[in-house]
Order: sequence, then C-alpha cells, then structure tokens
Amino acid sequence: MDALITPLLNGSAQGALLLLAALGLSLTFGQMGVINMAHGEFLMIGAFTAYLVQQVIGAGDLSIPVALPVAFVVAGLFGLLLEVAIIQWMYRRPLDTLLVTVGVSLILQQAALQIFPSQGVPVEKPHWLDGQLNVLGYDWPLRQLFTIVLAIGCVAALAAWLKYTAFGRRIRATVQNRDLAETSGIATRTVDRLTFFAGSGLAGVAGVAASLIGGTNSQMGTQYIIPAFLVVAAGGIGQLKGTIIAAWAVGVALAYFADWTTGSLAQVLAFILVIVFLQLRPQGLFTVRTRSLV
Amino acid sequence: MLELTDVEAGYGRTRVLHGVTVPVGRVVAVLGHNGAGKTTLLRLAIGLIKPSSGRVVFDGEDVTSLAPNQRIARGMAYVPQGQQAFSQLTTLENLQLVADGRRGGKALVDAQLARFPALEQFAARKAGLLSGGQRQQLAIARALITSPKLLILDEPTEGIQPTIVAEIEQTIVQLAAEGINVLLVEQHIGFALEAAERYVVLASGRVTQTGDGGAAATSTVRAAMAI
Amino acid sequence: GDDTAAQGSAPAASCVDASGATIKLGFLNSLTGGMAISEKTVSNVLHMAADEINAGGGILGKKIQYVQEDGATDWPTFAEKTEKLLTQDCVAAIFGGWTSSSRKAVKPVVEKHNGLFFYPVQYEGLESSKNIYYTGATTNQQIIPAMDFLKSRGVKTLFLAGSDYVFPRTANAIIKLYAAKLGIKIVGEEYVPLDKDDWTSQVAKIVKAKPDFIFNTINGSSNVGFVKAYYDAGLTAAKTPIISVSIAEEEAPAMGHEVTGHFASWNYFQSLKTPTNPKFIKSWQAYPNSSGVTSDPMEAAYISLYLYKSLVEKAGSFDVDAVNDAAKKNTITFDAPEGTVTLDGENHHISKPGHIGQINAQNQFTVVWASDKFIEPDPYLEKYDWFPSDVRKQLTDAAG
Amino acid sequence: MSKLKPWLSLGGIGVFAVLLLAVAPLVLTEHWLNNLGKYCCWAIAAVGIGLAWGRGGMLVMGQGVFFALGAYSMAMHLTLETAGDRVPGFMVLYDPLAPLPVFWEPFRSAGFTLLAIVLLPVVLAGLLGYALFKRGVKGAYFAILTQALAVALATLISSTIRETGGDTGLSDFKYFFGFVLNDPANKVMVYLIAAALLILCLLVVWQLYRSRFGELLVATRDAEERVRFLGYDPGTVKLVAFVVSALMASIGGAMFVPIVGIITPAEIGAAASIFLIAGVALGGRASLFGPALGAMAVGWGQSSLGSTWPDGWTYLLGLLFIVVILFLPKGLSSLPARFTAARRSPAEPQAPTAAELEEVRS
Amino acid sequence: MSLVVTDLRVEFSGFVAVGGVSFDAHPGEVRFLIGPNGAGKTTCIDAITGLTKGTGSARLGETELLGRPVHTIVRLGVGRTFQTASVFDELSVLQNLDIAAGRHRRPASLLRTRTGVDASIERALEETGLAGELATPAGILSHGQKQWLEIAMLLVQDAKVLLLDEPVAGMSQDERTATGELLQRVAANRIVVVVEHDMDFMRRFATRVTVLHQGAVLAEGAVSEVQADPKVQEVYLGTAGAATTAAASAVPEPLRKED
Ligand SMILES: Nc1ncnc2c1ncn2[C@@H]1O[C@H](COP(=O)(O)OP(=O)(O)OP(=O)(O)O)[C@@H](O)[C@H]1O
Ligand SMILES: Nc1ncnc2c1ncn2[C@@H]1O[C@H](COP(=O)(O)OP(=O)(O)OP(=O)(O)O)[C@@H](O)[C@H]1O
Ligand SMILES: NC(N)=O
Ligand SMILES: [Mg+2]
Ligand SMILES: [Mg+2]
Repeated sequence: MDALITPLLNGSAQGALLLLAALGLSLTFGQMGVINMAHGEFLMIGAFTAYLVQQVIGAGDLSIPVALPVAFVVAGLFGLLLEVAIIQWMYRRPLDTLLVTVGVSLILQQAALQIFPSQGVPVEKPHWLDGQLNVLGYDWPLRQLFTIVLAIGCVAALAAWLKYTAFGRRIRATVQNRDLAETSGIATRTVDRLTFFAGSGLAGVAGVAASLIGGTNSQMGTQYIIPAFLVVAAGGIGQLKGTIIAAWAVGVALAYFADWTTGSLAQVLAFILVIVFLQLRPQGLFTVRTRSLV
Repeated sequence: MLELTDVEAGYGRTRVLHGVTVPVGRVVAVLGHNGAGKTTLLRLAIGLIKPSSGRVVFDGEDVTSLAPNQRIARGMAYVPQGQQAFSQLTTLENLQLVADGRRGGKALVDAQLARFPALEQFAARKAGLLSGGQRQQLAIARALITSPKLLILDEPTEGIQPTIVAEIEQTIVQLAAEGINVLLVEQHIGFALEAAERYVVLASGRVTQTGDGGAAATSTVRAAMAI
Repeated sequence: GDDTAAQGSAPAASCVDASGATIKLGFLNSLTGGMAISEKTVSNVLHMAADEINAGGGILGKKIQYVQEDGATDWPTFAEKTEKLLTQDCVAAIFGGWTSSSRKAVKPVVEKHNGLFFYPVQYEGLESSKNIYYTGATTNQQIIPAMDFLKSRGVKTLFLAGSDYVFPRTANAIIKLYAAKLGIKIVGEEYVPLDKDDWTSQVAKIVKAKPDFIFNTINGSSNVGFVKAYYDAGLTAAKTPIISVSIAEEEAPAMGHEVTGHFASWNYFQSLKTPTNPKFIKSWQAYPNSSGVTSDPMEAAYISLYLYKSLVEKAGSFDVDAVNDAAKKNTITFDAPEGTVTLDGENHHISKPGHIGQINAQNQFTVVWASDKFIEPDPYLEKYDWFPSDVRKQLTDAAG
Repeated sequence: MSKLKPWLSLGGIGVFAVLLLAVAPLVLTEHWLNNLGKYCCWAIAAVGIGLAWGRGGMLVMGQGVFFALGAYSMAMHLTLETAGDRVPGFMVLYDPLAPLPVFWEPFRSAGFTLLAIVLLPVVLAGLLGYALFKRGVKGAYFAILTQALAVALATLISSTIRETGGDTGLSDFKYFFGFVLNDPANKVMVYLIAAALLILCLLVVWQLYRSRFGELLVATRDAEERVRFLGYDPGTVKLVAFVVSALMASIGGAMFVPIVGIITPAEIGAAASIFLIAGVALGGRASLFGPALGAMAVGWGQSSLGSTWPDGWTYLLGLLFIVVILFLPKGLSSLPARFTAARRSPAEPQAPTAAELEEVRS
Repeated sequence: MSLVVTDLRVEFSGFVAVGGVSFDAHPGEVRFLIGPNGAGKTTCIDAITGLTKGTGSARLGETELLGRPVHTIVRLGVGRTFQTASVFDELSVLQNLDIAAGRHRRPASLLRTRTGVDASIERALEETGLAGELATPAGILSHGQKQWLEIAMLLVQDAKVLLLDEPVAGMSQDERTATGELLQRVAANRIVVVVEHDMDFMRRFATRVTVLHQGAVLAEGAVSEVQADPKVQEVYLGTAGAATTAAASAVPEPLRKED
C-alpha cells in the first residue's frame, strides 16, 4: 500500500513543479509558436529573485508570498525584453527561435555565474512550510503540497485569463494568422508582448517553487527545459488540459520509476515513455484538426 | 475618403507598384490581370506593407505610417484575398474577436450571423473545417462587424456560390448607398463597374486606365484588358 | 603490438623554457558550464597562491607566469587543453581539475607527454601516476576516517546517497567493503545524475529504510536538493544525521539553515586552529573574487602550488624527471593551513590529518573528531586487509 | 550560371581536399593538426545535419545519438584492444568477478566494429525515422523528440558506469587497429583518414544535392503534403536523408575517438548536439560547404577563443547564435550572394507564417 | 477507363459532409461538379484522393481507390489541384515539373542528375504557355501562372484523372478562357472533373454537370438541363443565375467539345 501511495504523492508534487515550468511554455510555445530555450533561465531568474527578496525583506513568513508576484514581474520583464529585442523579428520562422534562444540561454547562464556566488544562493523555506500533512497514513511534506497548490492556482488563473477575457482569442488569432489578426483590428504587437510577458512571468513563478526544492544557481534552468517541452508536446500543443495531464503523468511516472529503479534510470525511462507516447500520438493527448494542406 | 497618391511598393527587391495613384470616389474598383499588383495595392492601403514612396491619406489624415490595426480603429475594414479565417477558432469566435470591446458587440455578431445562414449553422465549428466559400463568407462578415467607413475588398466573391455572390453584390451596392466607401478588386468586371463610381485598371504595377464607373464602361475596360 | 611498443615511443622532448626570468605554469579548471559552480574558487585560489609566490621571489628565482585554461565542464576539453598547455604553451606543470572524470581525462595526456599535473580534490583513490600529484584526500584519509567515526558513534545501519559518476560509485564500493568489516549494514544505495536536484523519490526510500546515518557522496548543487527533500520528509539531523564528503564551507551557505547539524569529513576546515591557517584565511578574504570562506579543495589547491615550489627547488630544476626524483629522494613538507603535510615520493599523495566537523549556524564546521596523527596516503588501500587483493592487483595491472 | 555551379562546387571540394590532405599536415603543429582532425569529425556530422535540416527541413537536435553509436563502437574496440585479454580496468572495481558485458564481446573484432559503425546508425535511424515519419512527426516535435532521445542516451550511459564507463567515458586508448596511437606518424594517419572521410561525405552530398533526389528533398521540406500528391511518399524521402545524416554522424563519432582519445556522454547529450547545430547554422544550413566550415569554425573558436577568453567565449557563442540566426538565416555562406545583387529570386520568406507554424505545431 | 464513384460517404465526427454521392466521369468530357458552399465538393475530391477517409466506392477502371494511401492513388493516375494553388516556391518551374514527372522513374535514377528536359515536360510547357518561365522560381509566378503550373504538373504526371478544385478562381476573363480551352484539349483523352462557382465558365466549357447539395446529388445532366432545374436555381443559382440562363444559350456551340 505504502509502496504504491508514496510515489503517487511524491510524483504529484514533481508533476506540479513540471507543470509550473511547462505552463509558461504552453503560452509562448503552445500559443505563440516560439520555442524558447531560455525558458529555463527565466525560471532561474525567478529563483534568484526569491533570493533577492529574502535579502531585502528577510526570510520571514511573508517572503515567499511576496517573492511570487515579484518573480512573475521580473522574469516577465526579461521575457518582454527578449520579445522586443529578438523574438518579434522571428515570428515568421518559428523553428529558428529555438536556436536564437539557445544563445540567450547561454548568455544568461554565464551572466548568473558571474553575478551571483558561483556555488549558488540559499532560498530559505518559511516556517509555515515546515512539517507534513498526514494523507492516508503517509506524511506528505507541506512544501510539496505548496507546489501543488501553487500550480493549481497558476493553471486556474491562466485558464481564466484565456477563457474569460477576450485576450485568449486574440492570442490564438494572432498566432494563427498575423496579418489577418492585424487587419481584424487586433494590435498584434501588444498581444505578442503581453503573451510573452505572461509566459516568461510564469517561468519566474516556477523558479520560486524550484528554489524551494533544489539549488538556486546558474545551472538550475537546464534541468527543467527539456522535460517541460516534452510535457507541452505530449499534452498537445496549445492544450492546457493536455499539459496538465501530461505533467502529472510524467511526474508520477518518474516517481514510480525512481521507486523501482535508480534516480538515473528513472530519468531515462521517463524520457523513453514520453518519446514512445509521442510516437504513438504525434499530436499529443489532445489535438486540433485542420483541413489545411500545408 | 481614401487617397493613394503616387505609391511605390514591392517585396524585397522586387518592385510591384510603380507610382500608382488611385482616383477618389465613393466606390472605386481596381481591375487588372493576375499579378498586376491589385492585392499589393490593397495590402498597402490597409497597411500590411509600407510604400517606399507616396502617401496614403484616410479621412483627411495621413495614415502612411500607421499599423493596420490602427487603421481599422479609424474606420477601415479589409477582406483579404483567399478565404482567410482563423482556422483554430470557431466561426463564432472569429466574429467575437472583432466585436470584442465594441459597444453592442453581441448584437453586431448576431446581425452578421443573420446575414449569412451558413455561418449561423456552423457557429460552433472550427473555421478551419469550413468549406472555402463558407470561410469567405466569414471573412466578409468579420469585416462588416466593425461598421467601417471604408471597406476594402479583395475579390470578395471568389469561390462563393452564385446565390450568395448576388447577395454580396447587393450588400456592396447597399452599403455604398448608405454612404460607406468601398475599394474593390473584382474579376467580375461587369458587376464591379456597375457598382463603382470610379475605376482604375492596373497592368504590371502601373495605371493604364482610369474612368468613371457604370455599365457603360464595361466594353472600354474589356478592350483595355484584352491581352 | 605489445606493451613496450605502446609506451615505448619516447615522449617528444619537453619544450619548457626555463632559461628566462619567468616560468610558465598552466591552470586548468572549468570556468564555464556546470562544474564552474565549484571550480571557479579553486581557480581563484591558484591565482592567489601564484601571486603570493611571485611576491616572495618566485620559484627558483623565476616569477610564475600562468596560462589559464577553461576545461568547460567537458572531459575531452580537459584532455585537449592539457595537450595544448604542454605542447603549445610549454608549461612546466599544470594545476587544477575537480571531478575525477576530469582527472581521468588529463591522465593519459600528461603521461604521454611526460608532464606534471597537480590535482587538488578529494577522490576515490585506486590511482597513482608518476605524472600526477594528488593534494586532496585519498579514501583512507577521508572516507575511512568517516566510517571509523560512524562506528565509534555506534551506527548500525547506513544509507548511501551519491551522484551518479565515478567518484561516488567507487567510494561507495569501498564503503560497502569496509562496512561489512565494521559490521555496519548498508540499508540502501541511491544515485541521481550530477545535474539533477530532485531527490524526493530517493529520500522517500531513506524514510522507509530508517538508517542510523546517511553517507553522502553527492557533489555540487544536487546536494541542495537532497538536503531540502530530506527536511521536507521530516528527517532531522538529530535522528538521521548525514555525513558528507563534498559539502564544505563553500557549499553550505547555498543550503541555508537546513544543513546545520550535519557532519562532514575533510582534512581542512576554516575553523582549524593551526599556525598558518589565519594567514591563509586573511589573504583569501582580502583577495579579489574571494567568496570570503575557505574550504578543503581550495586549501589543497593552495598546497599544490607550494608543494611544486618545494619540489622544484629541491630538484634545482623544472625538469619533470628531476622533480620526480627529488620527490623520491627528499622529504618534502609544507606548512599547510591544515598542518604540516609531507609528500609521499612513491605514490605522489600527501599525508593529511583526518577531521570530522559538524556544521554550525554560521555554516562553519565545529570539529568533533580529529585523527590523532597525520594519516599516510594509501591510494590502493594496501594496508587494509578487507580490500580484496585480487581487485587491487587487477587495478594496478590495468593501470600498467 | 546554374549549369556551371555544381562544377564550381566540385572544384571547391578539390581545393578543400588539397588544403586538408596536403597543406595542413605540412604547416600545422601536431597539436593543431590533431585539433583540426577533431573539427573534421564534427564537420562530418555537420554535413549530415546540413542534409537533414538544411535541405530536408528536419531539425535534428539529437545527432549525438548517432555520433555516440559510432564513437562508442570505436571506443569499445580500442578499449578492448588496449586491455588485451583482461577486462577493462574501470570495470573491475564494481564487480571484480563478472566477465565482460556480452554486448562488448563482438567489439573485439575489428571487422565487426567497422560494420557496427556503419550499420548501427543505419538500422536505428531507419527504425526511428520510419516510426516518426510514417506518423508525420515533424517540426518542433521532431526537434524536441530527437533532443530528448540524446538526453536519454547520455543519461543512460552516465548511469551504467560498469558497462559503459559512465560519465567519465572511455579513454586511454593505446592502439588503433594495431597502430600505436602515441606514435606521431600514426596520429597523422588517423587525421588523414578523418579528413578524407570528410571530403568523401562532401562528395556524397554534392551528388545528392544536384540529383533529382536533392530537388525532391527540398520540395518535401517546403510542401510535404503536396509531394504526396505527386505520387511520392514524403516519409521515404525524409527517411533516406535522415539515415544518411545519421550515418555521417556515426562516422564522425568513430573518428573522434582515436583523434581526441576520449569519449564521454557529454559529447552526445543535448549541449553537444546543439553545438553541432550552431556550426551548421553559422555556416549556412542549406549550402554545401556551410555546415562543414561552420562546424570547424565553431570548433576552432572553442579551442582558441575559449582559451584566451573563457567567459567571453560563452557570451560570444551565445551572441553568435543570436546574430547569425537573426540577421543571416542562411548562414555566412549566404553573404556572397547577398552582395551579388539583382538576381531574380523569391523574396524573403514572406508568407510561410501559416505553413511554418503548422510545421511547428504539428 | 472511367472514374466511377458510388455511394461515397464522408463523416466528420457525426457531421455528414458527403452522404452517399454517386457520379461518373469519362475521358472526352469536361465534367463539372457544382453546388453551394459546403455542399461537399472538395470533400468528395479529398476522399477520392485519399486525403480524408470515405466509405462507399470510387473506382478507376477496375481499381478501387478508397482506402489507399495518397501517393499510391496518385501512382494509379489520379491527380488533383487545390483550392489554393500550391507549388514548390523555392524550386524553378522546370524543377517543379521534373518532380511531378518523377513517378515513372526508378528509384535509383533519383540519385542521378537531370540531363535535359523530358519530352513530356516540353509538351506540358507548351500547352500551358509557361515555356518562357522555365527557370523562374515558382514562388514569384503570378497567381494564374501558378494555377497553370499546377495543371502542367498534372499533365507531366500523365494523370489519367484530373480533379481540379476551382482552377480559375481569381483569374481574369481571358485567362479563364485560355484555361477552359486548355482543359478541353486535355480532356480529349483524360478524365477531367472541375469544381467551379463561375457559372459563365461552366456554361462555356462543361459537357456534363453534377450538382451537389448538402452532401447529396441534387441534379445531374447537361448544362441546360441543370440550369433549368428549379431545385438547382433555388439552392444554388438563385435569381441571378436564372436571369443569366438566357444569356447562357448565347455561348457559341463550337466551344463545346463532342463527347
Ligand atoms: N510576398 C511576395 N513576395 C514576392 N513577390 C510577390 C509577393 N506577393 C506578390 N508578389 C508578386 O507581386 C506581383 C503582384 O502581385 P499581386 O498579388 O498584387 O497581384 P494581383 O493583381 O492581386 O493578382 P491576382 O489577380 O492573381 O490576385 C506578382 O508578380 C507577384 O508574383
Ligand atoms: N474535417 C472536417 N471536419 C468537420 N467538418 C468538415 C470537415 N471538412 C469539411 N467539413 C464540412 O463539410 C462540409 C463540406 O465541405 P466542402 O469543403 O467539401 O465544401 P465545398 O463543396 O467544397 O464548398 P466550397 O464551394 O465552399 O469550397 C462543410 O460544411 C464543411 O464545413
Ligand atoms: N573527486 C571528485 N570529487 O570527483
Ligand atoms: Mg490578388
Ligand atoms: Mg471547396
């Protein structure tokens, strides 16, 4: 029993972190078609922001609740800068955004290595995250629960934004046909910038969560980027629902694999699982059909 | 309402328009063979491409450097060539998108759904799954929602069934009567001239003929366009 | 071909130019990529040592002119740069490296060109090369003392957590052998890739296994994730302490308060009260690019340059064979911050004091155990009967 | 012009061959010749990427996988050649009594090794490509998927230390098919083999590009579905290009081992695969020489600039990605064409928004 | 050999786009398929060419087409164009045609370089008046030239069946005439099916017409029969269509090809 429950709970938390990392991508990649390989570094920026917030206001109970919106804005602004400086010229060749942003990610990593102590910095867990909650006889760490609650909150906010404001429609319209959107009266540049801001900001939020789970250093982003892309792809591009399910499934699979084998093999198996899945369902869990030939 | 004066434009190094001036009029028809530069001219009018020289003036304001959405906000509307729609949005969303933020948005959408029964029937279908003609109807509906002062139409009847072609033609005539300006590219020369106050014939990016509209002009234009 | 043919072709004559007022040395660490996190400090402290030595008149009266190279966290790059330093820059010796993998990449190259490499990090032992000097601990100077410490604390069960690469894997293989001898039961063994922080699933296994102690051979930032997952799961230093061999004063701050109370086995701590330590700390804290704290790998790097100075001055030459000769024929010592260390001229390791420290709230180590004398290096564990002699033989055979 | 061009290219290959095979060994030191050999290995893989990505539109982000097949096949053989009848030293510790892992056994044979270097990538790329292309996996999906595959393989190797040498990799080879590797003359020979293989690969793609297959490949890249309606199976067209490019990566990997003397999972993982892509993009993905020269240039940059200016090199490499892709999507090799104006050519890719977006999203 | 479609059905998750359509087409006639927007014309072509799944039957001679992959159907001699022109923009006109001609070549010959221009390509270039554009990248052809290039590609493909989806959309009057005449020539020994909304064009060039409505055949027959059908007038031609019916008879007979 315990052997089955523990990985399920652990995996759910891992999935939640993965979801947080993937959520911003589901906007910038899923909705806008930009393959932002620097997303992991935006996550890193969020984590460093949490550290700086704790330096300024102390590592008290409020530090994390304060860090979350600040990280959203800071990472969002970095995203905005990237959009304005580079991405805006590349919407017509989306595959190339992948390569450009690889360059951006290299630069951000090296900059972080030189600006902050190379060993990384501490982000302290506030005391209200100490301890565990007993679930089905298993002590579930509060910090894991926090990640899950945060992920649910972000998903809900994002879904509401896309669904209940006209904005969601505008993003989708802009991505599908820029010229047509423009001539339908949509200020596509504003839409682009805002979307990229939000997507990058979500990476910042994920970074705060990640800073509570692992190290905050120049390399931290690299471990999230590929799994996050896989999750978005497996979920079906542009499909929030699919992203959620895929993230959770990958998290749980990782946890079970890690329980049965080693941490390294678990990584390999999880990758293989997603690759095989994508092979079977190349369009992901949920798909959009079109008739268009090209 | 719209004045295009001595505009030059092209794509990359290719010049497509060489000093084109479009006559002023309530309904202006642009005629010409394939590749003459008609679409290019309309893209320039709406702001999708910028002229390398020349001016675009709308309603007394120089809009040459404005983005398309700013021109839309000033009362232009555009139906591009080629049955374009936001394929992943539903028919209804395609319309709502344009109505968003406008006063009485829902009523505006409903009015267009009433005009095009096919759209009403497939309101919930992804626009990408519509037939070509249905998509073209959707494109026209999208333009009409904004109650524009100037309607720019690029071959609006291409691929549309005759009954609806007739209806669209009627609509254009009616809109013109209501005081809306129209810049029209059409291959149905007969209809185009019937509706037009002024016309211009393009050939290889140059104006070869201009004149007043009306059915009488048909034969002169046909002669001018004969290869 | 046969072995003599393989090694027979004499290395190209050394191109080191010792005739001028300066002598070129190579510094080789990862300044970019993942390991830069750890290696940058080692690189900086080497610069400091070079400056100090130059201020004191240099080596054999020649000022050190160093060539800095970036290993870029890529082992083939370490090999390429070693070759470049030896054959293009003609340096007299190379200092640096961190992971055992980087050392294993450098080894064949320095051997081929008969160069010198000074390696400053604790490692898994079972290696010895006439072209490498090891100034960090081998297993009998760090891991075995740690095990003895655990035994003295009455530890019955032990869980092994490590990064997935050669040092932790080898160290744990040795730990398992020794644990059997000590009667300590290994109740679990987990590895996570070096570049992964998430230890949740592995910690869940620790919770289930309920070990008395955890032996931690995790390297780098992954340690942070480990400690965090550990606390999340409700484990505490009071009930299930961790003993680490790669968490030093440098790493501890990045882990916040959660690492407090745990143990580490090292030879050097900043808190050591030795005659030369205060000066070392002070110069480091005054040095530009300083992180403010000193640590074992830094200190070992610091030693390496001074050790080289003594060797060259004993040999009266920068020639590699002369240096190696001098190492064999003389007792080379250095008043290191960890105490006066002595070089073993045969195996090229140095004697070191064993220390166990407990991390306090200032992220410094309170020494809770010290070896009664300096421990002689024994990379092949020849004095330890529990280490299977056939394995030792196979390893030395394979090493040629 | 268009009639002359292929022959001009052939002349270019000839000049390149003379430079690599005759001039370089005369003018370069042993160290730089060896480095050049390493760049040649990357260039061989890059030529394949040019074929798959530049001409075929498949952004292969996991060429490390095939590089690894060649490299590890070669490395296992050389390791066994060095170990003689003993078990390789690194394996002893983890399990002193266990025999050589079974999959190592056949690599004792030189013939088998050479066969494996050729056949393994062909078979794996064949199976993988068949599965992916039949399913219509393309665009960003394809890129991410292949990248994930490279990461998975690198992690697998890292975590199987006794079987593969793990993160440390395989190194310390003494012989190369009987030749003593420490002998400078033999190092030159190994270099010459790599350089000759590079020339051979260039000749192969030269012929492919001017053949009907080359045109078909471009057509498939630009309008895959349309090709179907001309009676071709675009999956097969892409498969052929993918397999050839995998084979080239494997050959590059195989020669990397005796030249560099070590192979580790880091050489095949995500970063290494992207590094190769960088070179190809820099040189010009769709051109004949661009990928090879670009990969060599990036390799050289890493060796030289990375030495004198390590932090700066990282920034420079990052900037290189940005500037080249942003301003020179067709790479440096498109520069000359930019200056010879007045050529009638399709204007900048204007319209592909919808098309290429589908590409990314499907 | 004829194309015989029997009881063709296409459903999209419950929505019946084509609900049991039957028609046939033979060499020597220009067969028109007309009907309101959304009637299912394009879907019929999609199903016949394997782009979407359909049930029922579509036979070319003795061969069943349904259920085969796209490229196999093409290899059986069925070619089509699309509602929006799609040629290979980066390749020249010659290269476009050469690829289209490729289905008769052996795979090994793909690896060789093209030497000279196939006779079939020469003929197609002449037929479509593209001979002067041999080396032009297809991307910069005008809209109408692209459509002609597509037809030329079908010709060199030596397609036995040409399914053309709105081939003259966006063409000017005389371009339409030229295209129509080309189709009549081509139809002499091939099966030609044209989908069009241009009634003038249909009147001039159609030999037989099938009218689809809501996925079913509404009427079938010669142009005049169909035009006179009140059902067709109601759902498709409308008053405008009816009004021009008279004018239609003015179309010169000689332009009609004998069956
Ligand atoms: N994106 C583009 N890049 C390069 N050239 C273009 C582009 N779009 C159009 N052209 C060229 O510009 C010329 C004019 O094209 P345009 O589309 O304006 O013609 P048109 O009169 O609208 O023709 P049609 O009746 O076929 O729609 C043509 O020669 C065309 O090939
Ligand atoms: N994949 C699909 N999923 C759902 N509905 C579809 C799909 N494809 C087509 N349809 C619907 O099937 C009907 C027939 O479409 P089709 O494109 O065949 O019409 P058409 O006769 O070619 O019309 P047009 O003259 O406007 O081109 C339309 O109502 C369309 O919306
Ligand atoms: N030697 C080490 N820590 O890798
Ligand atoms: Mg046009
Ligand atoms: Mg249709």
